[in-house]
Amino acid sequence: MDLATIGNMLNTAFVFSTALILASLGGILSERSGIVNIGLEGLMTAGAFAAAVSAYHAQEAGFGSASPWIGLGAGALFGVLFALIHAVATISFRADQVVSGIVINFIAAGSTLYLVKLLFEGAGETSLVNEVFHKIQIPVLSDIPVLGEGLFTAYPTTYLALILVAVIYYTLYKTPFGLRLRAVGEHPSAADTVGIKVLRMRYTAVLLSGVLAGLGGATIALTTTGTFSHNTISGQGFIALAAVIFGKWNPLGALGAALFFGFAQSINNVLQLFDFSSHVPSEFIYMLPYVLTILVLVGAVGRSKAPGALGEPYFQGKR
Amino acid sequence: MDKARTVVEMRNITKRFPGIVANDSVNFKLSQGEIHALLGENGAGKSTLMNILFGLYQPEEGEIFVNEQEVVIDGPNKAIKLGIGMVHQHFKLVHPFTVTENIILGSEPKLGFAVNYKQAHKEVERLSKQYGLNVDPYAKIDEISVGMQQRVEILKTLYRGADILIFDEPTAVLTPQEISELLEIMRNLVSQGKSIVLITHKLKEIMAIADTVTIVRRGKVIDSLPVAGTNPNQLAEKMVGREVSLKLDKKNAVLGEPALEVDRLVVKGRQGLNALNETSFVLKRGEILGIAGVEGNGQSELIEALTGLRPVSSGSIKISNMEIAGATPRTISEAGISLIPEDRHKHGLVLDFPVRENMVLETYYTPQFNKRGFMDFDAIDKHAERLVKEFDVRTPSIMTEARALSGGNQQKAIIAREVDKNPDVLIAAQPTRGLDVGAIEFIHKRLVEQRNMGKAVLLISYELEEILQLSDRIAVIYEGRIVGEVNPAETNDQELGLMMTNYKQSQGGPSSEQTD
Amino acid sequence: MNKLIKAITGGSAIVPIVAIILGLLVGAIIMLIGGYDPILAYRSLINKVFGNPYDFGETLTAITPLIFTGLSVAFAFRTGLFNIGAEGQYIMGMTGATIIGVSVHLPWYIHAPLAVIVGALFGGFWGMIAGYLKAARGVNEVITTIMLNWIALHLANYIVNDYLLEPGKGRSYMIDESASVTIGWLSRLLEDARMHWGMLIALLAVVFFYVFLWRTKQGYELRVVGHNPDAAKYAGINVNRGVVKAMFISGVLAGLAGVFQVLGVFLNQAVSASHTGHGFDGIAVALLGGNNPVGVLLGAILFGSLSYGAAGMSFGADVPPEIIRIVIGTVIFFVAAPGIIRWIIKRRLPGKKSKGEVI
Amino acid sequence: GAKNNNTGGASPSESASGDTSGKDFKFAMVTDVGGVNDKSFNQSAWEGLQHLEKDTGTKVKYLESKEATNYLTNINQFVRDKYNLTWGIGFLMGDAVKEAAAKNPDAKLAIIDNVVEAPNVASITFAENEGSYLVGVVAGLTTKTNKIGFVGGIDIPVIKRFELGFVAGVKAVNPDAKVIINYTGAFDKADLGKAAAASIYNDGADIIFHAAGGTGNGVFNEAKERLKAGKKVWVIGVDKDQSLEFGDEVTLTSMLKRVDEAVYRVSKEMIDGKFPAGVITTLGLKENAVGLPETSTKNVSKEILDKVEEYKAKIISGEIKVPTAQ
Ligand SMILES: Nc1ncnc2c1ncn2[C@@H]1O[C@H](COP(=O)(O)OP(=O)(O)OP(=O)(O)O)[C@@H](O)[C@H]1O
Ligand SMILES: Nc1ncnc2c1ncn2[C@@H]1O[C@H](COP(=O)(O)OP(=O)(O)OP(=O)(O)O)[C@@H](O)[C@H]1O
Ligand SMILES: [Mg+2]
Ligand SMILES: [Mg+2]
Repeated sequence: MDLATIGNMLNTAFVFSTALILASLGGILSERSGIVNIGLEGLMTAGAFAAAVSAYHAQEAGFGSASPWIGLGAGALFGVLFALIHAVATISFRADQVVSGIVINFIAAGSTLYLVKLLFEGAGETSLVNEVFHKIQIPVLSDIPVLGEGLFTAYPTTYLALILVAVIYYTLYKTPFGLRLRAVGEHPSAADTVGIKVLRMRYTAVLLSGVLAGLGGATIALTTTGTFSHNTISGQGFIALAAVIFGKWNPLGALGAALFFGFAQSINNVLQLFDFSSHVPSEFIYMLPYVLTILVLVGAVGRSKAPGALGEPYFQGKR
Repeated sequence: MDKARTVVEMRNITKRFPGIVANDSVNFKLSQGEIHALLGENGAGKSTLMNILFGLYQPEEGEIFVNEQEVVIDGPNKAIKLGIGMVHQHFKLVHPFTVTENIILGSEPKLGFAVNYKQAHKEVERLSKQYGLNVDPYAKIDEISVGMQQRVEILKTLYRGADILIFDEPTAVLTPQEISELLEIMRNLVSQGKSIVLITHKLKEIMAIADTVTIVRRGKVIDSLPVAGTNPNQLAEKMVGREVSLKLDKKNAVLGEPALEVDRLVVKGRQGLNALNETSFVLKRGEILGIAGVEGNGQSELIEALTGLRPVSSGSIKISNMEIAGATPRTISEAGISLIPEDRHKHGLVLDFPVRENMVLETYYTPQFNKRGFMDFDAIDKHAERLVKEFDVRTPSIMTEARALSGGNQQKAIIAREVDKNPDVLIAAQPTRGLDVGAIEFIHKRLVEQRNMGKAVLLISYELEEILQLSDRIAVIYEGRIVGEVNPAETNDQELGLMMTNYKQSQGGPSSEQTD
Repeated sequence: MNKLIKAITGGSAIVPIVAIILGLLVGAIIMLIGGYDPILAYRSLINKVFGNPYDFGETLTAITPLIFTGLSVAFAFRTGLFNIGAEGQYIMGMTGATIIGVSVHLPWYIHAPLAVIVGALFGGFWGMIAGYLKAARGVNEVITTIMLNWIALHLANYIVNDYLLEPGKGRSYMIDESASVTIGWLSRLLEDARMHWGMLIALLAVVFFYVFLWRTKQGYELRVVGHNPDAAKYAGINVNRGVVKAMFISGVLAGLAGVFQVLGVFLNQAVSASHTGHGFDGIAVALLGGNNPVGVLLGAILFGSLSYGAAGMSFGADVPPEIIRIVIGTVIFFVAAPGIIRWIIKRRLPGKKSKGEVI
Repeated sequence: GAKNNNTGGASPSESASGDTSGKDFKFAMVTDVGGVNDKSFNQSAWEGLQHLEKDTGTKVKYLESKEATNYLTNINQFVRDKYNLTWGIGFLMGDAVKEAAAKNPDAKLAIIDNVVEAPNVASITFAENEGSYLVGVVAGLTTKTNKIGFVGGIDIPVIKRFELGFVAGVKAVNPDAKVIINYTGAFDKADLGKAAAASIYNDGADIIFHAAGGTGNGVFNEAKERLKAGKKVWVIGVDKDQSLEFGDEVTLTSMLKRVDEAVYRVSKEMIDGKFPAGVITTLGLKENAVGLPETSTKNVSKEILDKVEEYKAKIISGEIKVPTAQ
């Protein structure tokens, strides 16, 4: 395997990873505040849907290369909308958080497809968006061997995701907001007794997770598929959730986990370039990313500790 | 002292919870510069009243005045603004955070967008010095002792500029040394102009430090009087509504065969270091052996090793001559060890299960309760009903979830279960933590009763008073070793306290062992 | 009625009933927005489910796997585990049944039971992997079960493709007649709907769930492990073994769903590009049923009927069937957040004093 | 009023005149989980029926299957509702069509891409290998790098026919060219298609032929992206003339598979009373059911297209035997 291949693998890995990074950041914010977010899949679905639809309409209305950005914004917005359902149910009405997340997945899957059918005259898929994101090369840096191809030739959304990792890491660990957010997820009544508005923090976190997961879904529609259909999002939300846990609820950890998943995915394409791959049943190649993930989990990570109050509704006077 | 100003006045406070009036038209007055004790049984409504003052609960009726101004305290934020701080019964600390992070949480000094940790650390250090609290601002809560955690709680209130401090059962979790240090800190605080409400079940502390005491029973104020003119027996009686014997009558011990022999036991602790270092002792039938020691000197590991929850590195544990070191919890339980665990919620009960299922936690599989793999609920119910009656466990029914029982009754349920197993050795770890005098009396009687029946009782407690009162013999544990053995009749808490910190007579001085 | 449901599920019937009504209402509103006729749609749905013997029978066929996967997820929940892997265990169940159904030849009284048992064991084994990894290595079962779902999909395809494939068919050979568990007379009675013994077994599984968990020693142990592993350890219960056992049983239940799809419905196993969704739907069913066996049964009936009826809506009223997922989602939502329903009821019936909120 | 999502959408080609003898007929089709708007196979079939509706005034309808258990129940929905002809669209429908046909001897059914031997079923298969051979010829003669890619959906007999025909075509004209084969394992996952295409192009290929349904959309997306970045690569589309959807800049040509024609024709025969019940029809180059679209002239040179015609004639005459799945 030569260096160029490794560069290409990295590049493909980033394409897969971008959405996972964004969504898992969303998962981290929500879960750090104490709200389980198994609805990432649904939030991504909502984001992908809104992105495909609005980018398409923006493109038709002549917004040109601004269209994917409009799509991205719409994706975030739609993600928030669904996250709001989750927030109201779990925070205000103290519904079981897992249940609510599953409901989000259900409603997102059903309603987006329904809307697609309404908006596109019965079609099960949105029309193709031609104005999608394109990879940009960072001058100079993209000439570095391996890394240039692997890292510095990427979609703007990939850079956005990486920047957000840094921003969220900084926010969580360096700012008062982050300190408070983590406190709320670890020990809400401790936060409450020092005057932090627990419910408001949780709302903020869950809505932000809608933004991020929505962005994650949107990147898939705006970089790889160019459309939205019933399985544009099929399992990525769950993989992102795995990345949250795998990454120990830490943005950098989740980044690593997401890149790992992306890398494992790209390996199977690279393997198929080699002649020996025709002797390996293709099913084993498809399995590879998932098997690798389990092996890494078993070998390296071990027990990860969730935020202390994850999954527990909070109300004043709770003991 | 001249006529002190009233800093807090609560008038006719009523607070109802479903099915209970937690505060019934309560009047309460706190004067500037005083330590005001609040005394009452479990569930009397003390915490509720103070939670109202701190804005955690809203009363249905009544008014609150702070510094002679009528106020509505609609949340902790408001209370903090009014200069009220509270150290809660269950600490409100975020464990993965550092001391500083916990203290500044909610009112962080800023530098641009970021928290200004440098300034924060400095401020924490300054306050810590000013009030003699001696905390390490950089330590994680997980890594510091309970006493230190409490000081962090105190610092939290001071950092927010509180003048009125509420302590909810602050000594329930402390060692004797820590308690005397805390009392010192409280005196210090008062001398610097603070006013303090102290909730406690320990009459001795009230006598030692409080100026005024208000007694609450079933949500009602029974009396409020200066401490100077009263005595413990009078207080206990007012509180429970009947006479309570604070002294335990205990016949002399009739010693029998050795029931538990621990020989050069070595056990690794959580960090992988040896938590028990060749610990040896012998426990005979018919005696109560008290293990005295500062928390964290191997007591938890000892309990876990004795019950099979922690692997044994070397050494031996024998029960009536049967080696049980490294055996499974079940083998050990069947060999005749029962445990009243330290943490009743963690090890003692399945809170989501009804009482009846909790009553057979270790015996569910025996032929008595199990027929060919099926639970015999008729037998289980009968058994549970009997225990509930015999041990006066106050529960609406045996089908009630354990979670709904008060702490005292949860503890009684556990004791009922463990004693009923008819063990040779009964290990009681912190059996009365957080319980009121009435409940303590009940439990102490039961332990002595077991000993009188010829059982061996191992009492592990951080409360010297309890150890001194119950034990026939006291072994002091320090850094995983038994460093001395004393006769309770011939010692006092001063001497014990020094042994526990392993200070030879020559050393002395304030303890500093916590700050490493 | 309310009393009966209360007795069975330990909860009030008001919340689920109001939740279902609200769910259908939300569905109707969305249909109206889309320009469809909700009354016609629901009439078509009901017609599809109850309109004739065939569709009624097929509705039962649709409900059956959901009972199993719902029980599977609920069982794991009850023992403190979140099994997202019912999907993979379902696939492995199919595979085990197919292997036996296709590649061995035995008299029916051995063949069919053997196929059922092997399929169930396959599912159980697949669940056990996640249980073992959790017990031995502390790996979160949520991640492993997600990964195992995908591995199962591809592994099953490999087994079918390389060992069981009927050339040119894209699926395994048909299973032997002797391995099938179809009920011929019932199918004939119901106009050739695909009826099979799995439906009866599903009901038995409901009973098993209840008896095992609340009446047996092992069930007691698993519940202690689920609710308080520390107490379990102290009580002498092997927590790790409990976790493995719980995942095994959960996997067996999900596996049985797959087993009966093969032995009773398809009579073969197709190479499949994606998940069927039965396992994921099992999560919804479990939640709908409050992780309670009878609740799961009722939840599966509701879920299965609505899903099957959706095709009728599509046929009779041209409504996109996706609407039904919105309805189901909404129903679960309201079941899960009873606070909202109480709030609504309180607004509606201010005279009636609502009982204090449980906290 | 209520929208009808099953109708509408005009068919562009041919006139709307035709006879109106279809008025009393009801035709239906059942898709697999792909749905009728998959931009290839199912959509093509539905266009065929819509076209028929337009021409003859017949009633047409479809149901999408949500999962495999629905295949049979959906078909039965139509059969029980006395539809004159019910189509099972796609290989996966085989068993369901067979079952329905056996249980309802009076009903008429038809299936695409699979063979169901029953007296009341018309089976339509395509010689995809023949058409793929021709696009293989185009690819073999067009490649500049001597590396060509093939992206398949799932490794099943139908898709294998595409692969084998394509490779044979390439080798026939360019024995040195290497064909990289990648099966993505899915027909509806554009992201997998895109990643597969990326690694193949990265490896130096300049043309990719996809037979992967919706997954293939990803192949086009990757090609378009490379084009934007200034790297010229080609895609050969499948089933329909995909240059119409994805543009001429990246679409070299497409391997047409006229499912719409087949559906239209057989349905029409039913109206005319000539339904080929029990007959297995294989549609290949001879029937013009597979092949290249007219738009190919835009990107494929005259010489190459002549070569294609040459090979086409040889295949039709039987001089060349195109390999098919084992
Ligand atoms: N959050 C709550 N929900 C319902 N009831 C409550 C709640 N908090 C307190 N109560 C009730 O109010 C009564 C008073 O409780 P409170 O905690 O004030 O007692 P306490 O005097 O502090 O007892 P202890 O000495 O055990 O701490 C309790 O008996 C309990 O029944
Ligand atoms: N969340 C709650 N909901 C309803 N009742 C409660 C709740 N928490 C406590 N109670 C009631 O409060 C009463 C006393 O409980 P409480 O926790 O104050 O006991 P306690 O003796 O203070 O225990 P501990 O000292 O261990 O905290 C119990 O009778 C219980 O029914
Ligand atoms: Mg208490
Ligand atoms: Mg209290």
